[in-house]
Amino acid sequence: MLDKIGIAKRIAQELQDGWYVNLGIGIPTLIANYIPKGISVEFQSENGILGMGPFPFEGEEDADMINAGKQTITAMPGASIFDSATSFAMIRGQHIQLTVLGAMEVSDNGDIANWKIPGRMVKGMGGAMDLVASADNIIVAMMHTNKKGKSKLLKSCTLPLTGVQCIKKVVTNLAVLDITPDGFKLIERAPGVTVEDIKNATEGRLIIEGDIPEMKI
Amino acid sequence: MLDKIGIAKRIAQELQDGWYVNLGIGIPTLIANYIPKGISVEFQSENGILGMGPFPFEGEEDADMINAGKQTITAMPGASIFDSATSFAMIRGQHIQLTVLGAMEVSDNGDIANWKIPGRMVKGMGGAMDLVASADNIIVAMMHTNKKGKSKLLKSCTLPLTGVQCIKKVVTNLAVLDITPDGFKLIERAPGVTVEDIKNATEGRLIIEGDIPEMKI
Amino acid sequence: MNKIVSGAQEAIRGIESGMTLMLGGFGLCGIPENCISALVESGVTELTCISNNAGVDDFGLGLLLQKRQIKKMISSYVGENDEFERQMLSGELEVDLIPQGSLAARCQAGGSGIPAFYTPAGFGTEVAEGKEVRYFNGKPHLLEHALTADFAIVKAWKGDRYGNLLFKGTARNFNPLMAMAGTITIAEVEELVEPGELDPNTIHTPGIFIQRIFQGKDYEKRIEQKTVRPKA
Amino acid sequence: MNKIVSGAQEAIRGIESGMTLMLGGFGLCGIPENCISALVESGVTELTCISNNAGVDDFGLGLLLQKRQIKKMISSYVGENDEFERQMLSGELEVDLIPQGSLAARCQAGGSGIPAFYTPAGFGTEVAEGKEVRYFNGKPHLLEHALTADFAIVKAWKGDRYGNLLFKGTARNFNPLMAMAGTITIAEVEELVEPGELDPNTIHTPGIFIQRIFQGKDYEKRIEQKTVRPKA
Repeated sequence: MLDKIGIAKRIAQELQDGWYVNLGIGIPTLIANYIPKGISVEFQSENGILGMGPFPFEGEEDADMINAGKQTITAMPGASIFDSATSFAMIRGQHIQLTVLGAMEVSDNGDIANWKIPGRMVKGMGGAMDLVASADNIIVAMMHTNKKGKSKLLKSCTLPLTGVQCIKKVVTNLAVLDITPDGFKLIERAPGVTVEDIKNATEGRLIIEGDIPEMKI
Repeated sequence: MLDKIGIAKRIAQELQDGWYVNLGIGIPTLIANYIPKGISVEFQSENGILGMGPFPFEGEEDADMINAGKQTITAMPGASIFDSATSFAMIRGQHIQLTVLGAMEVSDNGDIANWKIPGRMVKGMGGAMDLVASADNIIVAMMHTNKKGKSKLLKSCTLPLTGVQCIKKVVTNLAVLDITPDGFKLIERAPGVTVEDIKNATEGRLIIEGDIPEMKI
Repeated sequence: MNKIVSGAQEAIRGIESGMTLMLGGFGLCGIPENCISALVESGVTELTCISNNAGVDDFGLGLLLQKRQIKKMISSYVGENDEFERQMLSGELEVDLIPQGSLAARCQAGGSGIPAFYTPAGFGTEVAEGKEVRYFNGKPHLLEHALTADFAIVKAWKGDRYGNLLFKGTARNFNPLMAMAGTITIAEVEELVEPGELDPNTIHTPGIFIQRIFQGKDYEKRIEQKTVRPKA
Repeated sequence: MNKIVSGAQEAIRGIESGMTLMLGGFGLCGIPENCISALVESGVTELTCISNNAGVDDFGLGLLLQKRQIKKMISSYVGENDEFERQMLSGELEVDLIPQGSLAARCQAGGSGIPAFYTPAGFGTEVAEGKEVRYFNGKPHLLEHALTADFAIVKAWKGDRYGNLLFKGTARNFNPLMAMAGTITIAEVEELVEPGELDPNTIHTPGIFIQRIFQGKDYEKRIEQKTVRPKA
């Protein structure tokens, strides 16, 4: 089974040289720490920066330099800064090659719910609805089950949706799954996880074809 | 009767302190030479500059600094340069207080035709359709009659339209006229021009109320 | 042209209870601190505030929430803020949540004379309720309308008396978009400079969009999530 | 990231007959001179060219017109150009004339994932023929669709290998908008600089919109209407 860092490491393997990437808050943010050697990617943050670098050194943080998670950041050489309309032009115009975000639920037709739980304080969707409605290549990074042990990979989402039929791939603590017209297609197992474990933790339609390899992290 | 410079001088009297102004090619361009003393206005050119200054001195012209008429220009202190989408955002968003442009025909309900003569080479509307559809305050600067002596102030335009019900005021070599729901309302006569002269040169509905003063140029 | 006013108090003159305001900023980054303070002092109420976020309990728009001066928030993400939550759950505060990219585009459209446009964001979600759906290239889109405001209030780094503005870093965010969309737009800047000091070629907001400008003071520029790495 | 190609010939690789191109520039100001020359040499034909203007007889897009490489022009203002006129009147050349502001907004929309928007420009004129009319706030507007291109070709002043661009003066015009709207966007620049030399805060076109970049040579930068005043 993977921990959050394991999930981030596995998704980092999907990165390709020259890609522009938008990472959501939470597990996705960790991916920046595991970029494969020899490739160059640029990170976008939807408040308005491309070419985000690492966090600043203590004492060098600048209140005017933050990411979409409101964290203090730095800019790499080659970075650019722009207004939020231009930022979402990049997103909506499909200039970003990969978007990774967290989710509360994903359905086997690619719907995602990650912004609202009825009865609880609603904080808002931020940029998530724009990201999922626009991106060609969206990976969800999340735990396979919730804190009560219930599957988050469902036949259909129970929570209010963030976007419909938009998710292409899910990477969880248990598995890598592609979303196909016929449901979740199991691609890889996490180390030490059996196909049976994944079946038990997946409520939505699950396609298992042939031997399912174990991830290499 | 006014010449082109006279028309420009008369329209210049309409300028108010703090206004942003877009001047079309031809007579309108001349207005910049006759800004009333003590007021400050800024000229916009729709290719993408605000704060246009006078033409450059010989030898100082810069191929990268032109106006919408493709003439070499200079920038005043306080000028700004932007792309053409931002430029038309200013126009469409009604941030420009006055637009002055030439016309082939104006009708008594405020329609304007100034871009196309059937059977002749069509050069295009450039920014004229955006300007007339958007601006709140549009003055047409033109001769009252065409080269054949026919009125250019008509009941309805005969040429393909540039915009409908958009012109507020016309300043010609003969008169200043406001466009009202009831037609052209005569406001001022050009020096030496009689109301009768204006009647004879105006095909559209003409409203004459009380004494019509002579322009002060 | 001289758009300089003496300070925040003069800048907000004309803002009345019941009006709609746009306020620039993302989180606490690039927010018009001086004008927010002046609004608190002014006591105007029943405001509709269009702002990507709603501040924190004791800073930014949170200050106006504390005084119950806001009737409605139009935002993409809120609730770093207990008082906000309390007012929302009790029904004292109306909240209209809008996808962030749509919010940005709607402000820009409002300033650009584009009354409406189609965007894919929100299709199939509750954001789509009551909105026209239309397919382009086989993909569903929602019709979204422009947003404008009686007053837009933005914060810039540098500005001149023509109203030309330069923002710093990611404090740019929504500021240039909202600057376009106010019937009256107020800019507070960290530094007023002489006309010509800002390179015309790299001005972010041309002065035409700004009606009032002043040099603010005592900027706190609070950091919401300080994140650092250890020195090597 | 390194998007640098050796020159115009390599930059235009993949441009084939029948494709749609966007070309930046206003008049002869800010046009991609090097790429236009390379397109003439390449011999591609049946091009649809989206460009605000169509050059003059012996410069700019006029060079492609002379060789009859253009099937259709999509522009707001044309005809500083005898050969253009001849081809248009003879029916050899299709011409689609679009209001300049709509052209700019349609390119920007194309690059921004906005498939369509409403604008007042052209209502009641022949531009409105076949277009949906819709009233907003009592005012009629036309539905206009986004424009995109197989290749967009822009000319900038400075650029770096990430594709970040800075334009100079009014040579900016349509360039940043078209840069957003190409499936592949080529930037030719007067000067390639090292990453970091361009201030991230004042970059006009973020590199994400650019796929290929090179330093052009022998820029003529012809002036169409030289207008000067006498020295005092």
